[in-house]
Amino acid sequence: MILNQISVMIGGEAGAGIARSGFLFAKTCMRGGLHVFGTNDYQSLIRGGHNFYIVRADAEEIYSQADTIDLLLALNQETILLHRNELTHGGGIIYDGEEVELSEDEMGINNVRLYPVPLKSMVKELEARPIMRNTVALGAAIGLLNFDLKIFNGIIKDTFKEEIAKINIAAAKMGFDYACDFSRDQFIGDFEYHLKKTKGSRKKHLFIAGNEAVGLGAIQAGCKFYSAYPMTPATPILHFLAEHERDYGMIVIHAESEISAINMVAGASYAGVRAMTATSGGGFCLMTEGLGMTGMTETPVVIVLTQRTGPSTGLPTYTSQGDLRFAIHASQGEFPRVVIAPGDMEECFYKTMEAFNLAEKYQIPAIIITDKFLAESYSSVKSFDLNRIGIDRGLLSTQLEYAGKEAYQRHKLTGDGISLRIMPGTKGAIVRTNADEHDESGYTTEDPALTVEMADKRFKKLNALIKDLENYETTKFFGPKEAEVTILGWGSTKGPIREAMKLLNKEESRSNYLQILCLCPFPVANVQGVLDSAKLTVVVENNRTSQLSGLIRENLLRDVDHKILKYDGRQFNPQDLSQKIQEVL
Amino acid sequence: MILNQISVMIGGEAGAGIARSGFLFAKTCMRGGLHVFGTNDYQSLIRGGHNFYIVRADAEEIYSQADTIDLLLALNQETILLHRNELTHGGGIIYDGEEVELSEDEMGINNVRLYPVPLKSMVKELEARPIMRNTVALGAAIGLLNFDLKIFNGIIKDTFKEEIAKINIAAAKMGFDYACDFSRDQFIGDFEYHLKKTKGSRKKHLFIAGNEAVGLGAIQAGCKFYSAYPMTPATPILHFLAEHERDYGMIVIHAESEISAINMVAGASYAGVRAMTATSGGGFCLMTEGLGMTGMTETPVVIVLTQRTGPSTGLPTYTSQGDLRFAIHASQGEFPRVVIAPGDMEECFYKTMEAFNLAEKYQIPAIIITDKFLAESYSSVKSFDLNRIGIDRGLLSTQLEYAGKEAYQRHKLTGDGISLRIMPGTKGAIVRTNADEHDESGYTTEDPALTVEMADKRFKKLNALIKDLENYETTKFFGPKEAEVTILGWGSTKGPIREAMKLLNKEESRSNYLQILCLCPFPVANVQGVLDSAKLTVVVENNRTSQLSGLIRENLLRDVDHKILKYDGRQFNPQDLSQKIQEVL
Amino acid sequence: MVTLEDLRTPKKNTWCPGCGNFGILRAFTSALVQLGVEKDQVVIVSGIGCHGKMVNYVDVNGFHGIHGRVLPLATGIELTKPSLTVVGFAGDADCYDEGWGHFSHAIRRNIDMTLIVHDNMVLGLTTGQTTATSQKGFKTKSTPHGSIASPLNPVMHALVSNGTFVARGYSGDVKHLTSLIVEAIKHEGFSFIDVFQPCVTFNYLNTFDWYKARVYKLQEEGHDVTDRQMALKKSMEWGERIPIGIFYQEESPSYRESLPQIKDINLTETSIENIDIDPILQSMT
Amino acid sequence: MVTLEDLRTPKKNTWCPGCGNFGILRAFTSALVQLGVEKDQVVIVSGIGCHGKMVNYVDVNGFHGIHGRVLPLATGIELTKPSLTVVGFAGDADCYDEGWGHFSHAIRRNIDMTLIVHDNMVLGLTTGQTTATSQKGFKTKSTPHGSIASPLNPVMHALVSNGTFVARGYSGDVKHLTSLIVEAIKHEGFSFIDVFQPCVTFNYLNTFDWYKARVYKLQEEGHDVTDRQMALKKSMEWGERIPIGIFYQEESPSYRESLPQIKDINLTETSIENIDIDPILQSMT
Ligand SMILES: Cc1ncc(C[n+]2csc(CCOP(=O)(O)OP(=O)(O)O)c2C)c(N)n1
Ligand SMILES: Cc1ncc(C[n+]2csc(CCOP(=O)(O)OP(=O)(O)O)c2C)c(N)n1
Ligand code: SF4
Ligand code: SF4
Ligand SMILES: [Mg+2]
Ligand SMILES: [Mg+2]
Repeated sequence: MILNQISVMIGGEAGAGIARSGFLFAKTCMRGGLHVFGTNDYQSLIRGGHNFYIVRADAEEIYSQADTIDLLLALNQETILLHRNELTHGGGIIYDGEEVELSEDEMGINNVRLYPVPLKSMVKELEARPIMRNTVALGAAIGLLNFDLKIFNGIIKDTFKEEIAKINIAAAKMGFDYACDFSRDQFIGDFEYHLKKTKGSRKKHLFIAGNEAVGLGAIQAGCKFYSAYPMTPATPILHFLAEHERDYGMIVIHAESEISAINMVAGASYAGVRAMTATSGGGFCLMTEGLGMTGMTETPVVIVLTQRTGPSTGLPTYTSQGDLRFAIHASQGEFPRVVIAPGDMEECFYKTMEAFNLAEKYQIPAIIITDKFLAESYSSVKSFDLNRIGIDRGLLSTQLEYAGKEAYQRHKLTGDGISLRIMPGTKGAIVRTNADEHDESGYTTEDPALTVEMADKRFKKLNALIKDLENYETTKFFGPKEAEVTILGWGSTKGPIREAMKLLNKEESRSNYLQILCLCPFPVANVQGVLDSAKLTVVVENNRTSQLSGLIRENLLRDVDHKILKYDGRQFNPQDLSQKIQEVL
Repeated sequence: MILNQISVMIGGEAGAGIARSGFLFAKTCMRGGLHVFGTNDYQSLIRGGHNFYIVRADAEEIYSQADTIDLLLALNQETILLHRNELTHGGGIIYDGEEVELSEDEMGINNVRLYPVPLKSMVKELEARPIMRNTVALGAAIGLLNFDLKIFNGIIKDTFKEEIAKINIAAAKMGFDYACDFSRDQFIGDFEYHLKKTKGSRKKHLFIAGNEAVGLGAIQAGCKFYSAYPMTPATPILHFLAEHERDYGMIVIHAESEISAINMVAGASYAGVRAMTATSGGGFCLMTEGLGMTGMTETPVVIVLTQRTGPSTGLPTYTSQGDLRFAIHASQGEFPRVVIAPGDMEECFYKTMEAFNLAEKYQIPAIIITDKFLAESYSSVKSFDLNRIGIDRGLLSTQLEYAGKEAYQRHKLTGDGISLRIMPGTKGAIVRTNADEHDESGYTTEDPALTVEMADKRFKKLNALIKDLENYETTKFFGPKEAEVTILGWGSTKGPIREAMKLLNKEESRSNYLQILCLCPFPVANVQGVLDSAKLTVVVENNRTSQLSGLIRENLLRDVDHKILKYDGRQFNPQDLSQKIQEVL
Repeated sequence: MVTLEDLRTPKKNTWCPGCGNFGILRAFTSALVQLGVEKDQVVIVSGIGCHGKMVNYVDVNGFHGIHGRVLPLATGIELTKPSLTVVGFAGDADCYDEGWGHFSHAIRRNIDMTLIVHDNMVLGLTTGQTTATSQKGFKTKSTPHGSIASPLNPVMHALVSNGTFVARGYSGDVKHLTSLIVEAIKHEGFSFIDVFQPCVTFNYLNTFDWYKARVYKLQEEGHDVTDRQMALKKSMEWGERIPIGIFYQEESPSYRESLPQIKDINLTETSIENIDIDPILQSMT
Repeated sequence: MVTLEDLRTPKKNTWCPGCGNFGILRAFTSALVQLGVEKDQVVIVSGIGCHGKMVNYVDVNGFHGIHGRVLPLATGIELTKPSLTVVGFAGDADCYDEGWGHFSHAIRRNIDMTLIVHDNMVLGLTTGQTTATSQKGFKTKSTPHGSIASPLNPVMHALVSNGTFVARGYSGDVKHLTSLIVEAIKHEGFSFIDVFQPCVTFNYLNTFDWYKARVYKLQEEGHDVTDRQMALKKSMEWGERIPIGIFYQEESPSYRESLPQIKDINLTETSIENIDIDPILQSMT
């Protein structure tokens, strides 16, 4: 028996509620005390096509999906045809036996258990909508896995309104009973995988997606203005914040374009509140001019760049890490910025909070760079420590009256380049800023000496920022100090890399891993330190040109030994990745 | 006597015709057989403020302005106050003695000759517009320099309509006579600098600005569609092409925005003609999304990025090289492009022609990166060799009927990644392209394997391009093979660097210089070769972070020894630059 | 002469069953058949959204561009190669939100093309958010408390931008829409058709039933298409009765006709070898 | 209470002598004085162009933004801090070309701000090219053979976008313009004033004389500002007689008023310490 260690896939057409089912199942596992990771794969269409959701649950901590499927909930035949080769030996398929006929033979794989359940008929019997087939299948799965239906029912109750909850509970019970009934002799007895509620209940755990964690981080950081234009995979942040805007005194605007969004956000920040926007590549293109304006006017903003597969519209619903250099160099001219890449859901939360602090302390734009895989995957995480990141608004005065002796100057030249920021509307002060080069008071200038002084002022802030970043986690190191190979990565590859390390380091300490969280300014010393003691280095990236390697070359004047790159729009799978790493050893 | 070697500045308010006067004077020198370089300095305003134009003329070949002024034509007192320290010993000032009172004492510099001319009165006498004071001053200058007024008159006749020409000629004669009259005892005899028509007449020479050379290159290359939105310093290209559109069967559209411009250009190119746009930083921001679309759809376009001082609106009328990295990395995802930086007017012409060839041969976007200094400065150049760059449209069929056996596929996978391009409207073929990832026929795909194949296809073209670039001048080497210092630069610094080299290498071979013309893909081998044999390297750039050094670090894993950076919006001056280089020796 | 069969592509259609887009697809292909054009002489341009998939479903030349940029892209094609029939397909977010900056400009230039907007009053492909044409109070995930802004009236804006062919169709009436598209393509100059296109998945308000109960045909009520003032008045009607059909049409030279250098030629067919720039060079000596 | 003297800045004015912008500057500062506002409670936002220099010449809070983005920038400020008086200054190219995509949207949202467009029908600061409002046939360096497109009528578009305060001024009549600005700032919701602003350097056609001979005041001819249909009709007048004044005005809740979370507060004054996200966290367990 394999207890509390499973990878479940739910697959079917778009519009069939696949993601929702995956979500419910995953949460059930989490409430059962397990670690969970959930990720979805969907196409750029609304109905039809092929969608799937992978839930992995484990008693141990897990960081990503697995390569293989132990239990497949197939809502149509296509799902089985597409994924049968991913099934583990001894894995099973729950499917509608009255709609789809399958023999193990036909399946072409040994040792796969087939568990036909009359999904459609049951839904009919219930007089429910066809979408409820999912719930029946989930119930059957819970039965098959010998798991606890009560937990599932509780989640249903928490998620849906009463009426809908009732019908779902009935549907799940139907599937569950079917599996259990049958089970004594065929279903459960037959299936190796079992789930069991563990003692170490994960009460304090959250099941959260990267996008939600970013949104939550923004709320907690006191973001009061969010403006965006929908763009996959950043849109869920808009939805999340719009849902909560009234409870948190925030303005959320669905703007007419990304150009509008970034400018609204700049206006809000100038007025004195924390402000954010989020988008993906095409929208980020349209924001680049506004980005430069925030750099020039020293207006703190947070921009979330949620990458997807490019170039251009590319694969709108698939993942990529192709925009790193673009984020670092976007907009004309030179000005300091930070580019931060969280690697998991917790970092999405904490780093978003940090991004607001850094943006305000240095009066610069802060870019949080994520991607579809991180942004839309869910995982169970320890509930957030709400005191870990304090609020630091830097040199911002929230006084209603200006008390300075000299006339206020928004862009005053100072030792560290940081000028006092006050809000327009403060009595006794005029707050003037300017996208043209300007003097300390914000008046336009074309004077060469002042131009240099002002550029230097802005770059002094970079020096201060670089120093300050020593107090932040700009890199994280995982694994044994000494190892055969040192893996380098940034962003969402973290999960698969950590999983791959589990595999690699099972017997000996073969690998360690440096996660780079701050890509700009580049944490030269930290990376240098690790590279110096590395035996062999390999960069793992979801792009084609290995942009991180380029940054390492540029910043450290050294090359890495190997690159493992994936640019088909899909995230790395742990096993596959560990094999690729093994190959370079 | 200093013969045929002079630096003349004309200064006054905006709107006073300063640039025009400089242009006329420079052209007079050129027709007199001299080499000429002319550059203007103006603010972002239409009237008032302070403008100046520097004309340098020499019997030898020259590449930029000089650091100092030998003769100042001051149309107001401010000009004298601002520039008196730039005057050489023995230099002179022509000014309106009735309007401005100056003593040599007050001037605070020895040995400066004052040549008061009653400009205003003379214009009154002529009943001409005040702007004619320039022409009077020019006439006086020509007299003072003992130069030939007839040449000037010829240029006036070629430039203006009859009536305006007449009054200008009269005004010039008035100034000229005044200088000559007086001259016997005070003016000419007093002034060391003389100009004299040389035998080696520069009949075949053009007086041309960088922008005009780019525009001419586009016309000669067969560009049939140009769309742009005005933005200094790229606007003159729009003016130049609009002026000639009817003569050359070209469509020139002043679009409603840069977003519109780049998309129009993409449409025109898809339809089958060569197409171009030009802009500066802020407009380029707005084009980045369209740029990515051309990369994805393999639509050849030429984009001229005329840099000015950033970030953001910055100093709209001043120069900079701050957008290099942005040009290389703009737009999400990864796709091949070329970024070419001409360094002088001839290269503006030839490289623009080449850019069209490269864009079409590799079906990629080509970016020509210039800056205000190069784009708006004028120089005398040998008339262009119209046969040097042929037209190579690559794999484009202009047949009216498609003769292929199989159905036409716009994005056919081929050995070198280049697919046959045909024009929509070709009988028997359907030309389908797509900013989404697509299959060979241009239909949307989300398939992982095909995604990889298509990305590889696009990057195969990069390999082919890199190989092909060996046939192009991607770098140029100047100076002795062995030298104490090797200067590295790109773009418009070329002129000042070559002038600085003249100074440095007067006695011994102290410096040589590698100009990098192709910044992306980076000409690794060429640069490597030169760096390998360099004793000491210094990068000269008009930016703050030395973006070229970053590229060298990234591409060659080596650092340069020194950087000389200027980011006050002004170009380098030769003397100053040579001193800075000397300092690092 | 093209047939409906010829226009079909092998690409699987991924619109939701019952989506209003099917009506537009049918009307457009029928219009091409009626017009008797050759399929290789038609170019369609689309934005990004459910509507954008048109390029996958009609076997004519096609450029599936980026979100919001149908008009400039199509403008570049049309001017360069006037012999082509150029038709743009945009979404309401595509054209009235992201791409709004181009709308009045393409119209006032009177570019000789047809623009068909799939106006489902929602962002379809991004899973249902509010657009410029969404009704006040419309609730979506981006405006969970209901849309605050008053909806934009595209027909009025087209009229006010001096549109020379301004129409509205309804994808539930394919025959009528087909005839509109035929007229639009025949029209010399910019032809605009805003098409009511029910999004059966995300627009719970503006459904087929909703439209069926409301739309009526201008041309059946003797509307004078040459009276811009009346067209404006008609375009304001919104409520129990909503007009479809041609609001206004006028003959007026298209942009191209004011450009002597391209008036009657395809620029793609002019040679670019041996262009003589000598006259310009001469002026620079 | 602010005086004209208070509003002056040390910055040297660099507009061309005689430029129509001076009239707008005078009218705006006079309006502020008349309104009796405090100068530190006013924010002006400008685009890039000659008009954009307003931020240098009026000593109130100011954000000299980028070209074409006055409206979203001002929207962000207004919503965040409603106690401020927010006035945007845009150019015709700035607002009707580059920034056209924002115009109808800010209006239909009814953002509580004033937009003043320095409509000189030319790109001034880039040395005189054609804009959206340039007359047909207008010759500039970008259209040496004359502008082809029919000019855009901003007043009509504002009306059609459901503008709640739509006016046109003339910078040659400072007194009248001042009164318009006063009314516009007082108006709750989006106030739009298109101002005829002669560019004495580049617009050879629409000069002070040209306007003087044509403009007449709507309010002197008993125009009913509550009649949108009539306003539309008036806005079409172009020729011998061109109306200035308020075309249309209506009371209608501004965007902010539909947002209960900010209705009567400045978000800038709410504390951001110790925000309690526990309810959301709970929902995720
Ligand atoms: C610049 C940019 N922003 C956002 C998106 C994301 N996006 C894809 S489709 C779409 C809009 C869909 O709405 P609509 O244009 O009305 O088309 P529909 O799907 O309703 O046909 C958006 C915003 C994008 N592709 N590009
Ligand atoms: C994105 C962008 N494109 C172009 C420019 C160049 N530019 C500066 S001012 C200006 C337009 C000026 O015209 P208008 O807005 O009418 O203002 P005016 O000078 O007439 O007051 C332009 C296009 C810019 N600054 N930014
Ligand atoms: S989401 Fe709406 S518009 Fe898109 S295909 Fe489905 S029904 Fe049609
Ligand atoms: S160019 Fe025109 S708008 Fe600009 S300052 Fe001069 S007169 Fe005024
Ligand atoms: Mg839509
Ligand atoms: Mg203007």
